[in-house]
Amino acid sequence: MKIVYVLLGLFIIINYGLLQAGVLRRITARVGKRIGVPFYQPYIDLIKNYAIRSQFSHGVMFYLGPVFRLSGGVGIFLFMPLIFGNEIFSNYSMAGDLILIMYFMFIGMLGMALGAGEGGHPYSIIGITRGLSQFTTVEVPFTLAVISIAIQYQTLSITEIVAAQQGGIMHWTLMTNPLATGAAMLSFLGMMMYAPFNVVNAPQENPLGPPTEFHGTFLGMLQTNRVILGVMEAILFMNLFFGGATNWGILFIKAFLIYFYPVFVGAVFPRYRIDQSIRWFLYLPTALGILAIIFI
Amino acid sequence: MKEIINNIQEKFKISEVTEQRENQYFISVEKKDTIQLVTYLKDIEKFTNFILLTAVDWIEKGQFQLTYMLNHPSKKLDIGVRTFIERENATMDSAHHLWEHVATFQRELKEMFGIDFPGSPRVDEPFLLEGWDNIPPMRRDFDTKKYSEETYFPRPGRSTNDPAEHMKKKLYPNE
Amino acid sequence: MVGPIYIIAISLGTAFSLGFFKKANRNISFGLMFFAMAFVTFISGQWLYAFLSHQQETIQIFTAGFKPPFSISLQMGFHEAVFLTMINVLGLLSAIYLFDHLKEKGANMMMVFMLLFMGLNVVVMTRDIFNLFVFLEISSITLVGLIILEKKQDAISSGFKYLIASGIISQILLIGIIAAYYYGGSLFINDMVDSNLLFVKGGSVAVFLILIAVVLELKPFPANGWALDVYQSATPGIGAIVSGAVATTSLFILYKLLPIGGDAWLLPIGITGVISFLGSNFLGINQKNANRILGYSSIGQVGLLMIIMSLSKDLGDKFEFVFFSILISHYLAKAGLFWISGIINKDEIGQWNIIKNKPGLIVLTGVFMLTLLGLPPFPSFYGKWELIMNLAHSGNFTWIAIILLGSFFEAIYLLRWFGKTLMNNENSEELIVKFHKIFPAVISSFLILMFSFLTARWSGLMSVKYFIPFAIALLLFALDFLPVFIKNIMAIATVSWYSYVLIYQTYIPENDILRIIFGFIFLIGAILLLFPGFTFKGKRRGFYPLVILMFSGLAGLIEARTTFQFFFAWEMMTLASYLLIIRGKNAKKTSFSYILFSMAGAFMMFIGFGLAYFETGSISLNALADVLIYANWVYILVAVGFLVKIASLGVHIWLPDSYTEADDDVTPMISSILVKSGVFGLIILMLSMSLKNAASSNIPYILGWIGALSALIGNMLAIYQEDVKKLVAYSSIGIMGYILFGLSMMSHLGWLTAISYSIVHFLYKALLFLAVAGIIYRTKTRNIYEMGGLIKRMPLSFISVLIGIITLAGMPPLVGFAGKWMFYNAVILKGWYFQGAIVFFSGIVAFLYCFKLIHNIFLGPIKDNHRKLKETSVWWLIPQFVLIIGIMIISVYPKIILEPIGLYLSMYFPGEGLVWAGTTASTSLGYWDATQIMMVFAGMFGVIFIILFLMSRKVQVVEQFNIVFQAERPERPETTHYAHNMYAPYNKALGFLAAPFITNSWEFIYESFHAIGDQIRKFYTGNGQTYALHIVMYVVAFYLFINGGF
Amino acid sequence: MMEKLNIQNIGLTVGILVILVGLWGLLTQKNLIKIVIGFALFDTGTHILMVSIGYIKYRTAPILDEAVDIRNAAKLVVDPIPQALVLTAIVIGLGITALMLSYVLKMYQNKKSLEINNYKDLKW
Amino acid sequence: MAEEKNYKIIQPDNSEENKFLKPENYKREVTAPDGNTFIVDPLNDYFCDAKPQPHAPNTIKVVEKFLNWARSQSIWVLGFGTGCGSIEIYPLMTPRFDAYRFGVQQRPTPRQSNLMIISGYLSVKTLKRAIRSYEQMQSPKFVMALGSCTINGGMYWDSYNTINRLDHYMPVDVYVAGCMPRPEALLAGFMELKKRIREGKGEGANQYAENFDWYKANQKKIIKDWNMPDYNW
Repeated sequence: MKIVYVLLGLFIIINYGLLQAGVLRRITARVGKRIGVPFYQPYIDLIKNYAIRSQFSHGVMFYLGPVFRLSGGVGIFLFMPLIFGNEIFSNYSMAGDLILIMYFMFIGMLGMALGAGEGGHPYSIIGITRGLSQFTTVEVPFTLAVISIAIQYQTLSITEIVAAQQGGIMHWTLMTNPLATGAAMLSFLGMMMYAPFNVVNAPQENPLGPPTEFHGTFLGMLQTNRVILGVMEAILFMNLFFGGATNWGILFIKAFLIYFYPVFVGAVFPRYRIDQSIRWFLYLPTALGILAIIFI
Repeated sequence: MKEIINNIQEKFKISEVTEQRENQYFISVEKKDTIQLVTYLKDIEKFTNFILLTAVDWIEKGQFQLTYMLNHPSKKLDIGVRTFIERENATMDSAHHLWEHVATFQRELKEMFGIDFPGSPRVDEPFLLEGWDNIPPMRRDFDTKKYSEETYFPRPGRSTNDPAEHMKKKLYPNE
Repeated sequence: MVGPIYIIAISLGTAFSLGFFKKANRNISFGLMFFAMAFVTFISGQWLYAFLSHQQETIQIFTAGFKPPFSISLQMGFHEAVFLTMINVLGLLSAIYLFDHLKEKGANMMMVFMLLFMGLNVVVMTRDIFNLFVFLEISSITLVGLIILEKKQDAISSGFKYLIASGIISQILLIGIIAAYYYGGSLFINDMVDSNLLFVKGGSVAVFLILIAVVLELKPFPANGWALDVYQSATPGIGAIVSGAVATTSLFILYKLLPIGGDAWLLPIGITGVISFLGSNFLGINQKNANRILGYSSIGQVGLLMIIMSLSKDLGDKFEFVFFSILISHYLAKAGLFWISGIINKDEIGQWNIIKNKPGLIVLTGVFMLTLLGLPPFPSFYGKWELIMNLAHSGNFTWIAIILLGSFFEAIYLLRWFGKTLMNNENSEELIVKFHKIFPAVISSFLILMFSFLTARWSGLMSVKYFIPFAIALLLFALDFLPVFIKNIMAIATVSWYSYVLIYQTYIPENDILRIIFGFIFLIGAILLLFPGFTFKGKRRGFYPLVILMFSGLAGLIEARTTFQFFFAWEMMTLASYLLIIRGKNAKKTSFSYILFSMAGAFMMFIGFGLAYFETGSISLNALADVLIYANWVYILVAVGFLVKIASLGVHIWLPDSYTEADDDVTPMISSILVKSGVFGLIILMLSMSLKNAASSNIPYILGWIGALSALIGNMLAIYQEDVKKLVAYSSIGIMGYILFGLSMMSHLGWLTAISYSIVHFLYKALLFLAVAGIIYRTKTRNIYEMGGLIKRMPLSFISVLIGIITLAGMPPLVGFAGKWMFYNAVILKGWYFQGAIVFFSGIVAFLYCFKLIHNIFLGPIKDNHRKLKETSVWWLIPQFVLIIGIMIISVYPKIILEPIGLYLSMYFPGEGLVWAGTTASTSLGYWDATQIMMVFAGMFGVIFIILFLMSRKVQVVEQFNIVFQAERPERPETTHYAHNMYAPYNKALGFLAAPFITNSWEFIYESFHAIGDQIRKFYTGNGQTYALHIVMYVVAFYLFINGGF
Repeated sequence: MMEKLNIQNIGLTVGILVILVGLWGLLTQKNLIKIVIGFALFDTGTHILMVSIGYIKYRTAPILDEAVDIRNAAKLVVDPIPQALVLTAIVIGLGITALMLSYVLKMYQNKKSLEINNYKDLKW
Repeated sequence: MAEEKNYKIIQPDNSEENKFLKPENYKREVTAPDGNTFIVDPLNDYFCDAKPQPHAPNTIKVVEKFLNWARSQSIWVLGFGTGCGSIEIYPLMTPRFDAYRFGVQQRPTPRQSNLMIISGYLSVKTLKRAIRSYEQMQSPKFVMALGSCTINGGMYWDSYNTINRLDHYMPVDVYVAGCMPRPEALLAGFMELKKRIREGKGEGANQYAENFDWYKANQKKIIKDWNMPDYNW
């Protein structure tokens, strides 16, 4: 029975993510005074990619890489409680806590890295090395923030963290621990890999980075993962810092707003070089994280 | 400028001096003196800027004419050194040791005219004509139209007009 | 019994009768001399036997029928017998060694040779001081005579210096004797002792002159340039005599005459010894000439023995044991080294690699050098242990520090020398070893081994079972001619038997979780890691005995219940692993730094144990818990020893190169097993000290920081490595820092993390190194950028590495995540947030090198020369897959290891641990259900895979260069593989963290030592006169010191 | 003053002076032969010292002949032990000096030099 | 560490087919780590030498129609500029023309692109790259050709080095005439292309696969140093 609910949740999340992506692209277009794609464009792209007729593979890991990647994304979904107080949409969150989710993100990265690696394109590997390098420091402020809220709530269970934030906006971590929220939200920019931190797959200088060789179904899976992962990371931050959600409506709104924030920043800022962005996360965001631990 | 020409004439056997403009001269020398003269111009007369190296196919004479264009940056003077080389098995001494980018021009001449510059770096590498197995296309005995028609599937029905005539006819059909 | 007087009679008689022989009869004359010496040796041996079997009392022999002081008297007691036997055995062996010399030079030289030993014998026996002087003169004249007969040019000038110096010394002695007679009225030593000469008016001057002469005879630093020149220039055979017989005799003179000075002289003698010991060993560091090094070492050792003599009161009844075990070690080993030096006949130690192809000579050299260093199982080890422990017992920590410092200096040059001996030999010069030259060295090494056993028994510290591994190692050594395959089977069988006995029969019934775990890691791991040995061809000489020694050392660590057993096992393991590492082709330099750091660490540990013994008076390991006053010191000192082994930040520089240069199947052994000895030691230490001891509770905090920084720097360095083994090696530093951090948290969860991580690290690090080694086995290169695309050729190795790095990186669902999860909980519960964040950061940095490892080896385009590679040998794969199975089992069901460890730990840490409900583990912070995660992940992965498979069944498999290359055609795999200097941007951003400042600072220290030594030794000008001046100045300074002039 | 000026004290003083002269020669002279001479002086000084120590006022040499009655010998002769010792010491000193000289000979044969500074091949 | 050469170049014979072989592509005798030697042929060993296969459309008409609609609504253009037309493509993405409205996007890699725009004259050298990129795109794939140069050679009709008819080398779906066509014309071309795709006529990839030999022969007539297996996967 659980599986049915999980699949239902997954279905909702994918659809929500696709719509959100379309809307956000449209908003970004409006920032550039364009009309932009139709809001259903992500659906079409996805369908088209799954409908590509011919495919090739560089080898086993190339074939399995997208599977790993998607497993990573879906895994985060599976272990994340979506709606607070709702048994149905708590997924498999009883199997693990925040730490599990943090480390589950790596599975997807590993899959991507292996798949792209076997693809054999040098630009893929350049992208991967950049992504991993940037990721090392992106995680630092986030970790500090997580430690900070773990101290604050004396728990690592996401459900309990959400529970502790119930009762109005003043109970949100955003209000009770603004430093940690600040640190985490800055590292969120890096996680979502929009500008200024999108040198990983910088299309102009380095065609797409890691997924250069992926096409058709493989690409479709990567896109699916991107949709799920983006939404789930937004939901993770919502759960940790913005009071969670008690029903789907709040979830959609909060997730949208959280997701909107890196897109907005990305639409406005130019891109960092990779060594700049590696270092950037060790300055202000890490400082905030340290303060968050000191002043908890 | 005159002074320089005089200096040159004292030291080299100049067969012809043409004044193109007040600050642009062309002088002709024999093949064997050419590189020497160019070196002299660069080192003594300070024509330190190499502009181009080009060739003209004098098929009737059976000769290529090479022109080395040099520039004096501070005095704003140009000088062109011309020389004739045999068309058959055309070879010329390389001047890449004077300016590195001469090699590029020499590469091009090798590709387009088939003039060899022994010792010039990468002189055998084509810029454009990968896999070319005909005579070099810039030689005048190469019939490009015929080659194109034979090779590139001309689309039937295409007609070629003189643009001026054609536009006149189109725009003012009555005149 | 033959009276000792016959020693003189026979020697003299033979010596003079030798003169009658013609040149033609040299064989006969040599035979006669040899027979005489053998008989003399027999006499002394017979007496020694008599004394040893307690049948004999000390006897006095009166010449001329009068009692002393009216006539010369000889004494034959136990000590005399020992020394005589030593001297005469050396004489006999020297005679054999110098066989062709003596024959060539004829009866003259034989005569001088015999007289020299006769003189030494009498010097030992006599109780009359003037007689002593006379025979001392006779022996030095004969010695110089031997040198002049050598007719070596530089030996002659050094002999002249020797003559001047010994002339001055003998005159001083003579004046002293006269004065003693004048003031004391007797030349009989016993009377002199009894008469308290010191308190007679003017007697102190006499005593001073006599004793200073004796001290000068011992060639104290710095008034010893003359002796060093003789050591350097004389034929090594004579050097052996000087170092073995003459120095021993001089020591005995000091021993005999020291009572004249009484207690007041003990300290000056000790200080003289200290200056000699430290000074000459320090200067030895910079030496390159083999014989001169031996000279320095000889003088150093004599200094040590002088120290021991001066500390005889503190040592109490252990004095004889300590003194003789060190003396005999030195005497045998130094003589042996001189003999080997004579065989090799090369001045520069850099040229000693000529013996590279002579395993026998290498073994002999190794035995002698390690004996000098006091490593187990050689006799000096026990001597040093007793020395340090007894000094500690009486609180003489200054002396301990000095002795260990000097020993460390000695270790530096001896080990560097040993390393040079094993250097690759380019010139193909063939070394001819004559039987009569090697025979004495062989005998002496046998004697060393015999004494090893005897001293071990005598010390009473060792039970017989400790000799089993040595017996097995010796057996394997004896069977070295067998092919690898058989020896490998034997080694595996041995270790299996060992693990059966230890784990199954001992620990499991005792339910001793800690020992079960480490027994498992050490021994089962050993079995697994021995499998790749089957791939080696040929004989692999010397490998298996060392392996057995190393693993039995590790087993000994687990077994140890006393600090002695622990230290013994520790040193044995260190030694064996050093010798294993040094077998690698280019491992000479790095193994040197390994052993130096290890020895320094071991010495620290030694002092720590001593300090504990001083306070508690017990050598039981459990007694460490009772240390209170010096708890911090003991803790730090002992911990440093362990930190060296686990290569914590600051002392890590030995590790990467050692791992890299060791043999490919040795590397997994050290990296996954040997380093765990440090972890085990820390656990033992912390269990006994940190828990019950509030005094030292702040040290784990420092250790925690060290651990966190090690983790960061180790991982940071790993990502820039291009050598695949080095990469994994640096990652070991990181992981070890992680474990150290966990342990130093001193909480239930921290320890659970650390101990479980030790197991996991063992599994995956062995897995990674085996996989890597298997790949190197095929590709024959260690440069990671020269590999690539091997996934198609070696899919099984790929699986190993993949599993390994997933575990290393701590990704769920594999067991590495368990460590990370518990670690988080532990950090937050403990409150070490910032250290925790650093460790976490380093954990992510680990991704970088994990990816580098798997990508550069397996992914990307395959290189041309690897296109036809085969999967690696099955012997590399078997252990890998056993390890993979292990990882998978505990990944699915981590409870099987975590729960027992948790139960065990709750005995020590009653604080919060893991609570198990079904397969879910939880703490007050969070929860985690490995089994469920694994199932969910597997299900999800399967479903997604099936979806993909259904959607894209028809897939064209393409080749390596079917890539989008900006519409160009890739030309070469080398230019298409993005592998070399992969993390250049990261280096640009954070490369300063990987700057080699630690390596540089250690090198600076090392270089400074050399530079200082280089400056100091300049006062040995080589001028005999200056040396004479040194002697005079030394006497004056000594006098001022004695009389409080300073 | 005069009491101090007995033979024994003179012997002792002379002995010490000779020793010092010898030592001085040994340490300062650069010529090998002179060094040997210095050593010999040192040696001789010691011998003088020894003999002087054994001297007892108004007594004769410890040789049992007509002049010395064997029964009163102990009262008549000087302390015989230093005498015996000095004999031995002279022999040994002679041996050492001879050996030194032979060394000097060898060294001179090798390098044709008697300068001690030229024999510094081995150092450090 | 100095790199040791572990291979030996085998000089090719002077036959016609080796005439344009670069030294990098000579066969090599490579020494494996275990000492065995074998020969590596850079022309063939590095590449997959399978021929392209035509891919049948989905048998269910409705599904195929739906998918064709989706393909027409999501046209990903390979960012590959040739000739003077490439400058006309970029304004397409600006607010003035905003081709995104029609589902047109640019992709930097052929693997993910559906449409290749040949934006002007093609020299033989460029044609080689264009064909490689075209072959690296996955079916279904479309080609749009701009300007008279691609139609009949245009002003380069008698050039020794510029092709005259693109459709002899790759199947072209839509020609946009002009010299150069303006972005508006391109938009019109997109509309036309969409129409063709929706009608199920956008089967250029299959056409290429079916007539592969003919196309390849035409290509090889002028590209003499292809130096890899016929189809560049």
